Amino acid sequence: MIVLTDQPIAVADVIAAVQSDRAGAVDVFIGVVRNRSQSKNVVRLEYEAYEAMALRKLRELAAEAKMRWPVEEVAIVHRKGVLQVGEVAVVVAVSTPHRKEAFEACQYLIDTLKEVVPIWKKEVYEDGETWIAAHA
Amino acid sequence: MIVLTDQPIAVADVIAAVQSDRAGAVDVFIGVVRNRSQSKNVVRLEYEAYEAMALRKLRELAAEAKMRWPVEEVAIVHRKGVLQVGEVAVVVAVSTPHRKEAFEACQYLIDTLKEVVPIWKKEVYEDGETWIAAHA
Amino acid sequence: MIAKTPDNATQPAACRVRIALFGVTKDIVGQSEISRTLPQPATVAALLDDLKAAYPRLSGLSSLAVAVNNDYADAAYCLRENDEIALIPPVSGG
Amino acid sequence: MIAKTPDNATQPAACRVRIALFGVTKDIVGQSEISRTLPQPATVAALLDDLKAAYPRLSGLSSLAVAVNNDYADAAYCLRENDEIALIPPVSGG
Repeated sequence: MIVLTDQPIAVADVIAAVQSDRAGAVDVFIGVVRNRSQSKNVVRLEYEAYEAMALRKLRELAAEAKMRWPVEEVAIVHRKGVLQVGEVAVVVAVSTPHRKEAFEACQYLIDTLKEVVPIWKKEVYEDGETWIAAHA
Repeated sequence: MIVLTDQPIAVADVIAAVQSDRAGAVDVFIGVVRNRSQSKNVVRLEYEAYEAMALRKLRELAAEAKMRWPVEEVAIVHRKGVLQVGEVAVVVAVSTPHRKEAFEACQYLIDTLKEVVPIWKKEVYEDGETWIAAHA
Repeated sequence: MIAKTPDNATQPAACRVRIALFGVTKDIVGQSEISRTLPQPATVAALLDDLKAAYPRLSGLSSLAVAVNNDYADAAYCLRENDEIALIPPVSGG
Repeated sequence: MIAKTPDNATQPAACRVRIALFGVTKDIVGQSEISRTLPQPATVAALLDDLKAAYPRLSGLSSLAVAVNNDYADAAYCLRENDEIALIPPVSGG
């Protein structure tokens, strides 16, 4: 399951997508819109994606994770469009036979997603807005 | 939310329990009953807990995680009793402002849970059964 | 001159404790709770020696800890009759 | 004797490319897509130089990559008229 969506993400569906009888461990990362950033109150977020390339890059990341770790299944769902504080922006779920690899693969996926996948976040504050550059 | 239960675990409820407007990151570990262990087909699992001590130890672990990392909320739910293959045995969820700490705290919690919390797993195979000792 | 109180005047010569059993220790002993009478000082180490003598298969476990009042107790801890005591074989939660 | 074909006989003297813009680059340029005509060889490096000259605020970004046909392209990559080209300012997904 590799999806960009403008609808709220159903986390349970993403987790269900990685279920496997051979997998004893699932690690799930959930990125949520915070109410504070850059010492300002965030009113809302806007995510813009270069959709064809973003999907291609996400599929590449999933394939890389499966090469590097004994991963059973990977699911990545990322929001686009306007999000309110508290909404889920991204979910990454990984299933593996044992837990250590689930944590490693999941952290690799979200870290690398933030570095290479062409998605841009604009934070809208009470008194302005700005496109965010990842800390890298 | 620190719970031992003989009922199926609703993962979405555990995740909801750690939500916080200040938390941008949630990491969730889900332990699932596998169909193979010790090179045998697992028919079912039975978890036995020393309940009062297990709950005390889980609360101590949650408090330790909050001291060591900037954790907003911790939720740990562990099953007891009889489980079938594919059922969720444990869910650990941690919310933090940023993602690195969510992964670290979640992994610490499940690793330490497996070392110190008095819960015992009996695997039942087609031709026998055995109490499992953690790999430690 | 007042006679000096002997060191053991305030404690009985033996201590009767009840021990809760779980997992493989329950299978080895064949009960979920047992009582043992230990001479003073009734340390955790003395309890473990007593139980391993009575149930030799306990010695075959890769670890065997004692919990007192819901926390792990070290070998020198002195048990009392009202303590909530449990044997903790290797755990395997998660 | 047949005259030797010049090296550039099969390619026109200039290359017209369309570039998709996202995020802050769309704000800087003021459009979601632009066309530029580049002399040959129309490398990624030449495109970036051309765009930074035309839109100096692009030089202020902490990074600016070029994607060709949905993958990152390096500076020496030679663009063609039908390539799907995009500017990639610092990403911030997740």
